[in-house]
Amino acid sequence: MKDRTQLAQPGEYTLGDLMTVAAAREVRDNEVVFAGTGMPMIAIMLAQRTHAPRLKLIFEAGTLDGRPKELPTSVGDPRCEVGASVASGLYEAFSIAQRGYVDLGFLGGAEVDEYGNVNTTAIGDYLNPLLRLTGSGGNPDINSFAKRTVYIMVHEKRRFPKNVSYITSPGWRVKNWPTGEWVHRRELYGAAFRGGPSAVISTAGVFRFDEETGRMYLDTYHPGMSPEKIREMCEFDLDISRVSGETVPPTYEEIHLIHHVLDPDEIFLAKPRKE
Amino acid sequence: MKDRTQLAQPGEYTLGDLMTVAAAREVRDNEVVFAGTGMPMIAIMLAQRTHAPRLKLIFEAGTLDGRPKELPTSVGDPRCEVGASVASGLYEAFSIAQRGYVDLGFLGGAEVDEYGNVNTTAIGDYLNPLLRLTGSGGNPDINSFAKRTVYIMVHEKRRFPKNVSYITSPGWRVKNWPTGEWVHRRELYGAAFRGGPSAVISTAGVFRFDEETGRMYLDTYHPGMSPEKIREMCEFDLDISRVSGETVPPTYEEIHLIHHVLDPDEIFLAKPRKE
Amino acid sequence: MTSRSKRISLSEAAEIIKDGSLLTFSGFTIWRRPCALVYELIRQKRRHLHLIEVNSGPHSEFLIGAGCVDVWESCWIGHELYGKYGANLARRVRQKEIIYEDYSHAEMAFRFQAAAAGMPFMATQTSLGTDIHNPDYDMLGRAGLRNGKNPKIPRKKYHIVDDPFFGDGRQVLVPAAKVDVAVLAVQQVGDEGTVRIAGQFFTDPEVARAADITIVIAEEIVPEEYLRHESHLNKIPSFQVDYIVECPWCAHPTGMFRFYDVDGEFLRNFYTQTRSQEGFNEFAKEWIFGLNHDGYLNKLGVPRLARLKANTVLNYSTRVERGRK
Amino acid sequence: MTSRSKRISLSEAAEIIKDGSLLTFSGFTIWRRPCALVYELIRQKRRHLHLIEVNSGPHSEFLIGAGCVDVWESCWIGHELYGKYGANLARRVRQKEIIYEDYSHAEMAFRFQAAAAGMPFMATQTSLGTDIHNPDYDMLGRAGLRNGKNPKIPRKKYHIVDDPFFGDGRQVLVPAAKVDVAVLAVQQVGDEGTVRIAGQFFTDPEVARAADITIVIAEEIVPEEYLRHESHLNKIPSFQVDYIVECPWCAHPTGMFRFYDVDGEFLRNFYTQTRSQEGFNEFAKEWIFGLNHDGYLNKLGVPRLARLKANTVLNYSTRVERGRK
Repeated sequence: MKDRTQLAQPGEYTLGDLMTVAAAREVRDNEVVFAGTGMPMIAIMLAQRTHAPRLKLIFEAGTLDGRPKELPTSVGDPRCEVGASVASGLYEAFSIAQRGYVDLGFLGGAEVDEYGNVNTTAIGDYLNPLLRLTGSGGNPDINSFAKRTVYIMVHEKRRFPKNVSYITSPGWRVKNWPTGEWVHRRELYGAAFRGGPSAVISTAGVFRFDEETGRMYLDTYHPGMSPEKIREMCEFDLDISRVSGETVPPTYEEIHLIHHVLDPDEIFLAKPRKE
Repeated sequence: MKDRTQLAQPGEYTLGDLMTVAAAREVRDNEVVFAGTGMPMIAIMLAQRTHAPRLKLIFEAGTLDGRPKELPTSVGDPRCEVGASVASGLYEAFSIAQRGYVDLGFLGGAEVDEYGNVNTTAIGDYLNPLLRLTGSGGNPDINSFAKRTVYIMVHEKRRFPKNVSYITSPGWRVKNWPTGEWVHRRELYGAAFRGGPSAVISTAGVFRFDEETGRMYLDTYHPGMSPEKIREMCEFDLDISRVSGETVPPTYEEIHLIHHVLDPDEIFLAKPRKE
Repeated sequence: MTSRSKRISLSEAAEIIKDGSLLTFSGFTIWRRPCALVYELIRQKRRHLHLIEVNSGPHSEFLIGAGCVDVWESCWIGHELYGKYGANLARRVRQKEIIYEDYSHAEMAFRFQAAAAGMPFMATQTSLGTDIHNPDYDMLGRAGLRNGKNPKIPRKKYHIVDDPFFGDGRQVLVPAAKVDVAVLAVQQVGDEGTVRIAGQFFTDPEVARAADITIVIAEEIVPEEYLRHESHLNKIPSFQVDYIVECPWCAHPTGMFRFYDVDGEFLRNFYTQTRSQEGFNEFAKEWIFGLNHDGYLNKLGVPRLARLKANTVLNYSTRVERGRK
Repeated sequence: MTSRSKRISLSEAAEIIKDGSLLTFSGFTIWRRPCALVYELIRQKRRHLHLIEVNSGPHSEFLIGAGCVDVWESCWIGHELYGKYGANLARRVRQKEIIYEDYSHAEMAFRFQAAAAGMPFMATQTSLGTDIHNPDYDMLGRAGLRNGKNPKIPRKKYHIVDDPFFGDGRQVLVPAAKVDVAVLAVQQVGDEGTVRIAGQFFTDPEVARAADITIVIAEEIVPEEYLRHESHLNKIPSFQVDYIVECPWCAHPTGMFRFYDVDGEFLRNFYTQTRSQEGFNEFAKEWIFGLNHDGYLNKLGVPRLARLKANTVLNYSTRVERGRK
């Protein structure tokens, strides 16, 4: 029998597993975490079952400090409510976030720029879009209010552009309306400034931000990737000078939890072919 | 056995009974009524049991559409909650009022001026008061938000002054801050203007207001009083040109309800000596 | 003693909503949406609706696909796991057949809370620096609809002020979301209108109070007295509800806590099929026109609905298939 | 797995509240006030408190009478039926020993709601034209306390603006009520901090969230798991509660829905006796100093408390005498 604390070998886990585990590691114990639908949910539930058993989970639709037994398919799902401290509503969830209780937000996005600005609204000219997406949802809200925000994204060159088509969710350098000049997030948010995007976990690697310049840099690259390859996969000039190494793969225990406890029905994550 | 629909004779009812019944008659069926503690509660519960069975009762502390079985001693009393549609809180109660749901408010006061401005805060100079009272409570809020407000008051000349010591609750002519010039309530409230004090029921008579001039006038005088006598009991020049007659006394049925159903323990209303 | 009866039928409820109304709904994305009433609105060929929603979902995709909607004002539309985005909205946006107005989710929640509290606005610091606040993207303004002609449409999308009290910096005032009609889908309503909601209540209490007319469609109409024995469990008071409709499975294909799960297969098929207008027309022909609610339920069939039925202890279905396979 | 224990004693709870704190409480007038903790603060000789309350009552009369309070900021103080007004506040106002700041009740509710939502203000149209808005009566301003030195005290009492959205006219912005510590008296708290409130919840959820530190005193500490089986009955989430104290009869002489009624006789005697400072000092000597909470309950005695006990069906006492006789 394998030692469950050991790291798995390539082929024994999927890219989804790797990203989920990388995301789970961003959570610290006792934190209040505000999570969106999908992979973020699995990552948080994984953290809850490993190193952060006392994290408090908030879902946008109104569940406060929930302890779901089964994976919810969305934040409005009754599965969110199981074991919760309070079942309330959106006004309560967003008020709590605006009041400053949230340590960490977990979100997704269609595009991200060098400063961590994320687009989930429309591709192309907003007034004449090539593709209309879902819209903001709570993405800008969670990201505006949390101390740190982690994004989980598919990595394609066009999804890491110089400028996103539409800034749905604020990065480290944002637009000062009505003029639209670029300013550091800190300047605009005043007393509400608490932090910003702290990591992007893509299908290629894990990225972080220099809080002063606001620029994204590569922290770790996934097995099979290289810093140079990843720089080629960004339309902006990615800082690869601060790479710390390869993304640490999941342990056998983590793979077991993902596929046999958290998502056995492959709702969000397909099982590895060989397991 | 007496015909319960007949009017009682002097001596068979108290002044409190007369005032309570006069107050109850201000309620129309199906109205949403927002009531303070004390005699207003008995008046509303009386109306609920006579001509206005479908009135909806809101208590400031958060009870919405309650049907108390026993007389509450205050709006925070668990007795308010019995049979309620929703038990909530103050923010909800005041939000509902501000949103415009309230037809009628029922309140008390220590002083009232010719324009219906009421004081419940302090007697004398506010900065150096002779007597500090309870403060506003919900008095200005209920009165600001309701379409009509009825006041129940003790009648003494000093309680009907030319100007109240402190305007706690707005009448028909109010002060336009920061200058403090007098203006018609309609000018100041804009879209929020819905009405104002519609009646004052004192221990001497029932008073109403000319909505255009904002001035108080005597409508009915209680048995034993006269319009002239009541004019003497006001420091301002009371309009007695529109008197409609004597205040109609309670019926035997109403006296029975007050003293045997609503307030058998004499919490707010003492029983008549001969009954 | 009870009020004059508030009980009406589904088609009577739909008739209350006039062409051009500002309309909103209960629920959250794919949960507790009043789809039965939405189908009826489509059958009655309602036009020029202005949807203003905390967030949107399948119910609005139905209305938008059917051409009932002139303005969509919200922050999100899609089918969660079962369809990436709102393909009908996306198509009509691309073809300039609809006016879209984007706020953030918290902004929409605060807008409804403001309307529910009779306040003209609330202050927030969310989304500062994003294109949501880009003045060029005020779409109702661009369409000339902020002229005060409709008193419920605010004259500005935002108003920026500085906090005068604590030096907390820039504040975005978001206007109250005033609506003509709110339609709610809930588990239980009393015969006098008291609403009990099980599970997360989303923004339903605000939505009901923000509207001039509130219609509640419930799985069950129950004796008011029963609900009033535990008033702290109720969420919307009797006097805020104007009409009530009893209609089992009123939210299908969206889910209802304690009653039934989301019909993911239905939503996935809808999303796939209606990426073209022709596809939508076929869907509408099959599932909306020529059927009433009973016909719709019959077409779904007993075994399908039985799979969706919630486990009464867990409040969700343990029989429904949710995985990708 | 549970958090590090939040459970502390009554005297430890009182120690958390420092001299000069901005302090607020649960409850409404003479209901669910944390009097046991208030007595303990008096025993510990806490000074220079700034009370900021949606409304006030006997608990604050105790603190004010004992000289613990520098600033009282609220809208109402009294004992309802059992005492016309707050005689201790009135005396200290007359003798210029306290700063008083008057808002309206709705304004105070909105101020706490704003603080709870992380907003610097909310807009309202209540009380326009009254002396509540008289700029000469800004008492914190007159006392020089609006200089920004204490970041929780707003620099203005009000800020008046015109509605920019709907032409709805003059709006009064009321500043968030930010507080250092909130102390709540409730029926039940879970061992991780989840609060369940029975009956009207007043402004407790807002008050808890407006504070930097929240202390919950409960009639019972119950297993968290029990409360989490019905999360829709709970009002304050675990992570908003910092400390919990178990203390039966914690609200006496105020009442507690489902547990006990107001002790009207106690309040009436207090009101009558403490109209002079000498009277207050005697009251404090008899009922506060030299006693702990157990001693206080013993002094009240079993028969008196048994009369106050609520009927478990009606949630209030049917044995207590409430009439004038």
